[in-house]
Amino acid sequence: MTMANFLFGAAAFVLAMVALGLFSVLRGPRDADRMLSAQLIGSGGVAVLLLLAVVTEMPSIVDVALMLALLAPFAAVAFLRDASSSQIKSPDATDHA
Amino acid sequence: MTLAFDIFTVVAVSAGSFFFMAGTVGLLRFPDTMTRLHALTKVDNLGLGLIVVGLLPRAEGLLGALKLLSVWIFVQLAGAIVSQLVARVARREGRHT
Amino acid sequence: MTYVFVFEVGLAALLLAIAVWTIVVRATFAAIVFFMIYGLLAAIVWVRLFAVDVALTEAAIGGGLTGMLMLGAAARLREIENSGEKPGLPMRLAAGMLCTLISAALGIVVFSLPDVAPTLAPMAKANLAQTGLGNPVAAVLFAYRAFDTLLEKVVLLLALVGVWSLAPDRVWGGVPGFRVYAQPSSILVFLAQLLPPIGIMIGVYMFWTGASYPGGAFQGGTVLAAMWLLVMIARLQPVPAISLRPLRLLLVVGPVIFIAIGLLGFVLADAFLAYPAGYSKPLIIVAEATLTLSIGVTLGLLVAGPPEWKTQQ
Amino acid sequence: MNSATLFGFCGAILVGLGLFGLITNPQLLRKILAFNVLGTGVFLLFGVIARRGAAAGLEGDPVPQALVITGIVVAFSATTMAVVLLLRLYQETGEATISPDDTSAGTDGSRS
Repeated sequence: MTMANFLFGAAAFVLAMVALGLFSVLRGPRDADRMLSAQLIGSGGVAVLLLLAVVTEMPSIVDVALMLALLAPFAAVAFLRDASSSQIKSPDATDHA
Repeated sequence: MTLAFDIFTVVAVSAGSFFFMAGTVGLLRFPDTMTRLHALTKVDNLGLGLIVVGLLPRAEGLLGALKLLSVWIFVQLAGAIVSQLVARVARREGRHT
Repeated sequence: MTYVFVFEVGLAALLLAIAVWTIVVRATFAAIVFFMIYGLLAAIVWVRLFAVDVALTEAAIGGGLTGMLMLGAAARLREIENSGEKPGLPMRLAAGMLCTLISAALGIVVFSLPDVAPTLAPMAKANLAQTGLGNPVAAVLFAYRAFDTLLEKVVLLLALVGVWSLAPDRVWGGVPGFRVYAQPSSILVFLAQLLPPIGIMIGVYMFWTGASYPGGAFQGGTVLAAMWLLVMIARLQPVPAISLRPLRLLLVVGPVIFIAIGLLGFVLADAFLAYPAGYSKPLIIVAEATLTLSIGVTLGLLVAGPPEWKTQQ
Repeated sequence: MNSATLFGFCGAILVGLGLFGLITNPQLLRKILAFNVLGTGVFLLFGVIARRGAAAGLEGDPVPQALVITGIVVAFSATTMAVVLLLRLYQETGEATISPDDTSAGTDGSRS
């Protein structure tokens, strides 16, 4: 087995793990769990891209992985803003009442 | 020398892929949000980390290697901070319900 | 190489499965999470199609901005989630048949594409040296079809005008209703202080490297927009009122300089958006640098939404 | 079957799936998501044509690739515009859905 085949095999394996992770997005049960699954899948996507960058000898693919890694926390930050604003507003409302 | 590097790559990438599997299984099997956070950190730190380390010998020069490492650091940073934020929401929700 | 084939079939199957779930899953939140993952996998598909510039664009948009936009909208609509009834079974069957037919027709088209594909790649390659650029996609965007790119930036500005015009009259010129943390935790503030300097560096790198390698003004601008939104969401900087003059200046500086360079083409070269020989690369770099800035501000304000308050909250 | 054809079929199916979601889901936010799925399918078809046009040492025809980049930008700005319109509709009417019985609801003046 050549190195290229091994690295493609590894990428396919990580992709299969990503596919399994999708079931936890389906199941939840809470939105926080779904967000965690998305985070894990994002790391998987980054790993697949790095493997592809090395195996196809296209270093610019690393930039795509870099972009994904840099923007990885944004969805979670937006999600937790919405979770925290509803959480914080409700005690406020009872204070005023 | 090349053979030694190749063996190193195969071992590290395989180990990294194993931690991706461990993380995904953990995500699916662990009972609550807090324990699932634990699974996520395995993937970010060890899974992606070992794959990056395994690919280092095949990186394009020093700059390419630095780029690979910075991708890993970004993902770790995102994972650590998102875990903190999600844990806060999960704990608050757990107390309220 | 059968391993490659296994990988690609798996990738395609996964993309389709995620698309199905995005559409049929009941909870809106789950649908949005699936859609974000869909963007991630689409970026990998673009890499396999050897279109790294497109992969970068998809990663930048799908990875940061779309998620923020959609999650924000879903949070506002949470009270009426799952309202509205699905059309009846006959209607859904008819829609399914129609969509299957369309997919089948497109599939036949893909299958019967000519064996010798028409291509402009040799022409793009032959004239690449004249533009002074190394990245053929950048050459298409800024030299061969620069007019398209100019109009695309105008479309972005028009979309922003459209978004702003949806504000009620009494808050016109006020502050966008972008939702920020009520009490940002220390860890979030840490993230919002640490990430933007790195992000700005990567944004500049994206635009700079775009002349020779995959990357460019749009990818760089998207990173800048994401960093700005992060700083605002953690309340390190207030959301600015849209009537602010420096802000308006930033919005138009890129397109205005691009148009100015284009008009200069009438004088120094022989047509609109033609570059004088030997000066094309520096001119393109100047246009791209200002466009990166303008695109960043425009995208940030697009996600921030229409004004909702007259003054700073 | 080469990879370009494979992803071409993938794009063709995505167009159908997106259209199905656009027609059958009553919630407008989900319609916007479905429309984006459809759009990605169209872009992929473009990408396949670009990949098949590989020549002169380039791995793909850069012209369709540049068109797709422009397309993604325009699709994103249209999406933000649609989301904002939807939120405004919700503000005005308290609803953000289109149901099959909407025409009757509109004619009896229950909403304005």
